[in-house]
Amino acid sequence: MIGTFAAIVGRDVTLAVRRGGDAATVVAFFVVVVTLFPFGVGPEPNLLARIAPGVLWVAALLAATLSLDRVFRADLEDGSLELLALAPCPLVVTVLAKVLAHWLTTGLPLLLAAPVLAILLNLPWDGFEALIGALALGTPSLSLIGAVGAALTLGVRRAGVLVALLVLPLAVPVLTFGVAAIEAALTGQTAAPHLMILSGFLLGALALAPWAAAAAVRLALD
Amino acid sequence: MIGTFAAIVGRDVTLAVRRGGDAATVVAFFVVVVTLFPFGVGPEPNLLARIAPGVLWVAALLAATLSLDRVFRADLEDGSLELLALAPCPLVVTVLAKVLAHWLTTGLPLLLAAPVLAILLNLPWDGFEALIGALALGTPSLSLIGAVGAALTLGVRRAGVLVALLVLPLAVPVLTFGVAAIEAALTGQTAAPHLMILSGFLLGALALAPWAAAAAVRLALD
Amino acid sequence: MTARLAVEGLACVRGERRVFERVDFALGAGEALVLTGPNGAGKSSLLRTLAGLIEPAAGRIAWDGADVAEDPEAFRAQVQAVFHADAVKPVLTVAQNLRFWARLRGGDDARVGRALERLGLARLADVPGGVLSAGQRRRLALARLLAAPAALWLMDEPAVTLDRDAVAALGAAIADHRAGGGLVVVATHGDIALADAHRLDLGAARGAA
Amino acid sequence: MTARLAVEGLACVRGERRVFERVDFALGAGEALVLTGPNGAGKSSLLRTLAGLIEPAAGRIAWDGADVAEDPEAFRAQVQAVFHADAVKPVLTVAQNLRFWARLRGGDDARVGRALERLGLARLADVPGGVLSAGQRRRLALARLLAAPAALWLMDEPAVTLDRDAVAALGAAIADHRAGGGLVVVATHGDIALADAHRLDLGAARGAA
Amino acid sequence: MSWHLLASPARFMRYSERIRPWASALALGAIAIGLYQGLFASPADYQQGDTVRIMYVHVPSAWMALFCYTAMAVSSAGYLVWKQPLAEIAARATAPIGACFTALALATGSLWGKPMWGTWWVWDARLTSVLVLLFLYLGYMALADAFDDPVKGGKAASILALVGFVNVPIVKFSVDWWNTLHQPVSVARMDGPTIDPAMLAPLLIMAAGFTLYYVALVIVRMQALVLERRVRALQQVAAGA
Ligand code: HEM
Ligand SMILES: Nc1ncnc2c1ncn2[C@@H]1O[C@H](COP(=O)(O)OP(=O)(O)OP(=O)(O)O)[C@@H](O)[C@H]1O
Ligand SMILES: Nc1ncnc2c1ncn2[C@@H]1O[C@H](COP(=O)(O)OP(=O)(O)OP(=O)(O)O)[C@@H](O)[C@H]1O
Ligand SMILES: [Mg+2]
Ligand SMILES: [Mg+2]
Repeated sequence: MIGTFAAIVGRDVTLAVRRGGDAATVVAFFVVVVTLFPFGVGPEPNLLARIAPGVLWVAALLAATLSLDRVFRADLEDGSLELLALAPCPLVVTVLAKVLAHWLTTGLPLLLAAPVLAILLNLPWDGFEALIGALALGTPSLSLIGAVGAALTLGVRRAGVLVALLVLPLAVPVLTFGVAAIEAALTGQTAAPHLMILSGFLLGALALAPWAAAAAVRLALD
Repeated sequence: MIGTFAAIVGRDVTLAVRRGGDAATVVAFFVVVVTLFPFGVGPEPNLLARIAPGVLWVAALLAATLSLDRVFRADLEDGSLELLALAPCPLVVTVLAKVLAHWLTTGLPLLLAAPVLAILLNLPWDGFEALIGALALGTPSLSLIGAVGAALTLGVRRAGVLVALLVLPLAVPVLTFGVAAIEAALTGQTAAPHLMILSGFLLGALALAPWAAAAAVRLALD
Repeated sequence: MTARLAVEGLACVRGERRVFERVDFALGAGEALVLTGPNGAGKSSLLRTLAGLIEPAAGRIAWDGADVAEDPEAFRAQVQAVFHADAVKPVLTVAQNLRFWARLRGGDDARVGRALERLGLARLADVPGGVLSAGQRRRLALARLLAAPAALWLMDEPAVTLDRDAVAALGAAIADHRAGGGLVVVATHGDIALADAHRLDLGAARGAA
Repeated sequence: MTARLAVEGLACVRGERRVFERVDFALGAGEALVLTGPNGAGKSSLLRTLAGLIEPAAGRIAWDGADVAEDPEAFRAQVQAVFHADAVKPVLTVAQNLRFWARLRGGDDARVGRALERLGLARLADVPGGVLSAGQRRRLALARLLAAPAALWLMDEPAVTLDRDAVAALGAAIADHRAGGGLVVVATHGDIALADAHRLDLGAARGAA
Repeated sequence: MSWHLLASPARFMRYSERIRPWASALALGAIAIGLYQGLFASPADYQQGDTVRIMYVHVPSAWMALFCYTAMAVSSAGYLVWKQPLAEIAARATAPIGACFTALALATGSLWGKPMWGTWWVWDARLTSVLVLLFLYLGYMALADAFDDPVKGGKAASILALVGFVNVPIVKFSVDWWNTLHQPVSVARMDGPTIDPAMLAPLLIMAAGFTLYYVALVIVRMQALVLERRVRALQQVAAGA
């Protein structure tokens, strides 16, 4: 089972890196979204600093939402998903492996890029620790929630709107607390309670999302 | 040729509406991106008004960039693109039809949604006219530029980064002048010169982009 | 009878690899060419080259005596093709799928109806493409040929996944097309038989192994 | 010889439509079942039901006497399948594609090498999946069966787009598999012949027309 | 209520037809009395004046919004675990009703917010989570209808209903977990309600009325869905499929 898990993670990461369409895009996308803001909003340092946490989080959320759809769908369309579902390991494990691969190719690069971008946006130093902590806890939740939305809409005609409609309500709490953590740190308070909530959210998502996503994938293969 | 053009536009619009993956998503996406900002940045009306033009434009740019990829790619993968290339009309016409369909299902809805979202973001009334004018001129350019990027990356391995690298430098001028137009209007100046530049840009894109995209599509079909 | 389609010294390179070279043949009205050869011999590549999707590395393709490279659009108006991929959109119904391709080449709705009828898809006309079985999808791809007029049919293993009835329907359609002066180039591994067709074996030179 | 795979009263509903019902059969070690029927008869649906991808609307599937619904993972460890889609990733090489599927079911690299050899793909091992011809892609899909052990093979029109050599290789592989006690269920329109196989005709009841 | 009691759609049709008129009549009565008492008979608030009367609609509809989602999640679980088709029908029937109650709570809340907080809307935890609740209802309905195959749609939507249930406690406890503009719980408290009995009575009557209204409405919608399903089955037979 661990072998299977590793094999799937390895393959999905390789595919994402090779295809580029998913992995590098996400960082590129993230970087671009964030760098677009100085163009869009104007280069005033104070204003940028003020909106930095929000911009970083919204960009992360978008990057996560926009990329998971393809992971399942490409495998559905070329027949790989049915073979994965036939592998002698529970589908939840497969889903979890895919989520991990997704996080490794979106959440992690994002986490690495975030500090650089935060400098670009003039985020004060006080906020960096909270930013990284919040992203580290929040991005896996986004991958997990995204997987549920992506899987649920695999069998659907009007997939696009639905994914957004399904995933974003669930992701909003992550966004709010992620931002709250950074802003608490910026105003000299402690970010700990917000990070605690994010951890709780992550644990909850970890416990629920893979099952929901696996059930939804089965449904799509019917 | 006009029949062919109309047929392709009609089909692509239908597909986008049916599949949702492209059309309604874009609006949903746009709405969501924009509504995420109050969550992310905090609900201060003045701050929101200040960043409104930038947010609207960045969201529009993202919606355009993220959606055209699928139009060509889906047709490539299921064999439709080669049949389209075999149709007895120049491939440029086909590409142009696809771009128009893309604009109708992304740019136009976006244009319609923008005023509503601008209200949500507290954009002062003075900016509305310029906002709509700038989007009306800017979004077709984005569709055109996006088409080149999407077509170029059809046959390429590491597509993702490339699209971002190719498209965004070209799109940044649209963004800057689009925002500048709105801000000019907000500060009581005239938006006209900025809108002129956007028109010039659109004409340039219209003259160049379809040829580049058509050549790139041919390359991918080889 | 003069040749409508004439191919001389055609060569094809894909990904820096020479797939075939020095291919010559000529087809007059009503004639058919069957392409054979092992997997990877270049049958699909040849068909795609004829369709103008792949640029020939050497040689020329002439239609009614004129090099097709000179007026590719005019040539394309004469050609219909069925390749390996079925080009069926899952969200459009069978009829909508077919109607689009027909419209693109000047076919009308009556013709679309007859094409569906002929390939046994009439009852499925309002079913979304996504629920078709493999053979039904292939039938729909073949129906495209009947839904709009064209002088030259290029077919890449058209009989794949078809049942016996459908293969018979396909055979009859090809025969009718030829009787009306149409040309056919078919790549096949032998699951479809054509009356007095020319044959071109792309040779075991560079098989799959 | 007791039946390893026993199916009783199986029925399948897709999209509120009954595709087949009351399907019964039993296969012992080394036995093969050939599914026939017109396009849309339900061959693929039956194979997918056997694989556990479609939940049966009625009836049961038993492996070695135990209902497979009770321990689906254990049953899946016994099954390998080739459906219509080839599941070849264009950006991975042939060997990488195959190695992944092998690893997923406990096959090793030596086995992968032998499988490629046997289906005539050894020379293409380092070529990306995206440049394969249709038949080469199908060969790769079939190589999956040989790259990891499994008692039951489910094959949906495996010979589609294969050339004569590949069909022969496939026939030999199936014969070997059966000689080793393996079971096979194949859906086909007749392009592949199996020695003394059972047959199940899914009937013309609801053909495509 | 045990699902086994009403397990078969036929039996459901019979029993529900008996309950429906009673539920409708009682709902109308309770709402009429509640509205009269709330709008005319009860005292105005010493701080808020007459605007407090929005409460008699706002609070019960907010409660119903939560109640309906809970009912939907429970039915969905029943469907996924026990494969009880009626449970899925109940969930489907509940969704739009719950969405309406949520929208009503949002609308009345906004109306109330303008005089009380000086703004229609703030992005605080309570309001945001209620908005998320509305999106979840909409997502459920959209997903259930998006499939060509209603059975698949029902299953997918049930999964979503269960996942989305995490939002319910968030709505409920948001006022305790975060300090917001919205006022904290004053009725359903451990240490007894902190609200004047003259206001509490009409509030509870309205709540009862809303609940009965829900029961009546959900029965009607469930009956319609059952019939729709029968029609489809007959059509299928007629089509010879
Ligand atoms: C759009 C804005 C609003 C929304 C979405 C909203 C939502 C809710 C919800 C969901 C509840 C039920 C809580 C529970 O059961 O624990 C509730 C209760 C209540 N709301 Fe609002 N509300 C809004 C605005 C307001 C305003 C402006 C006021 C008055 C200042 C108000 C006063 C109350 C009161 C008094 C309760 C009853 C609390 C209790 O006794 O449990 N709400 N609201
Ligand atoms: N997802 C689906 N929803 C509804 N109906 C479906 C679905 N998939 C297939 N069908 C229908 O079920 C029937 C059986 O399809 P199936 O693919 O099993 O046929 P088949 O025997 O494999 O045909 P072929 O020889 O063409 O491959 C067909 O009529 C098809 O239209
Ligand atoms: N895009 C490509 N780039 C490089 N090589 C390619 C490309 N497409 C195909 N090839 C190679 O060209 C050769 C010919 O492929 P082609 O598809 O024409 O064969 P085919 O005769 O149609 O085979 P089949 O019977 O399997 O369909 C194959 O060896 C294949 O690997
Ligand atoms: Mg081929
Ligand atoms: Mg089939």
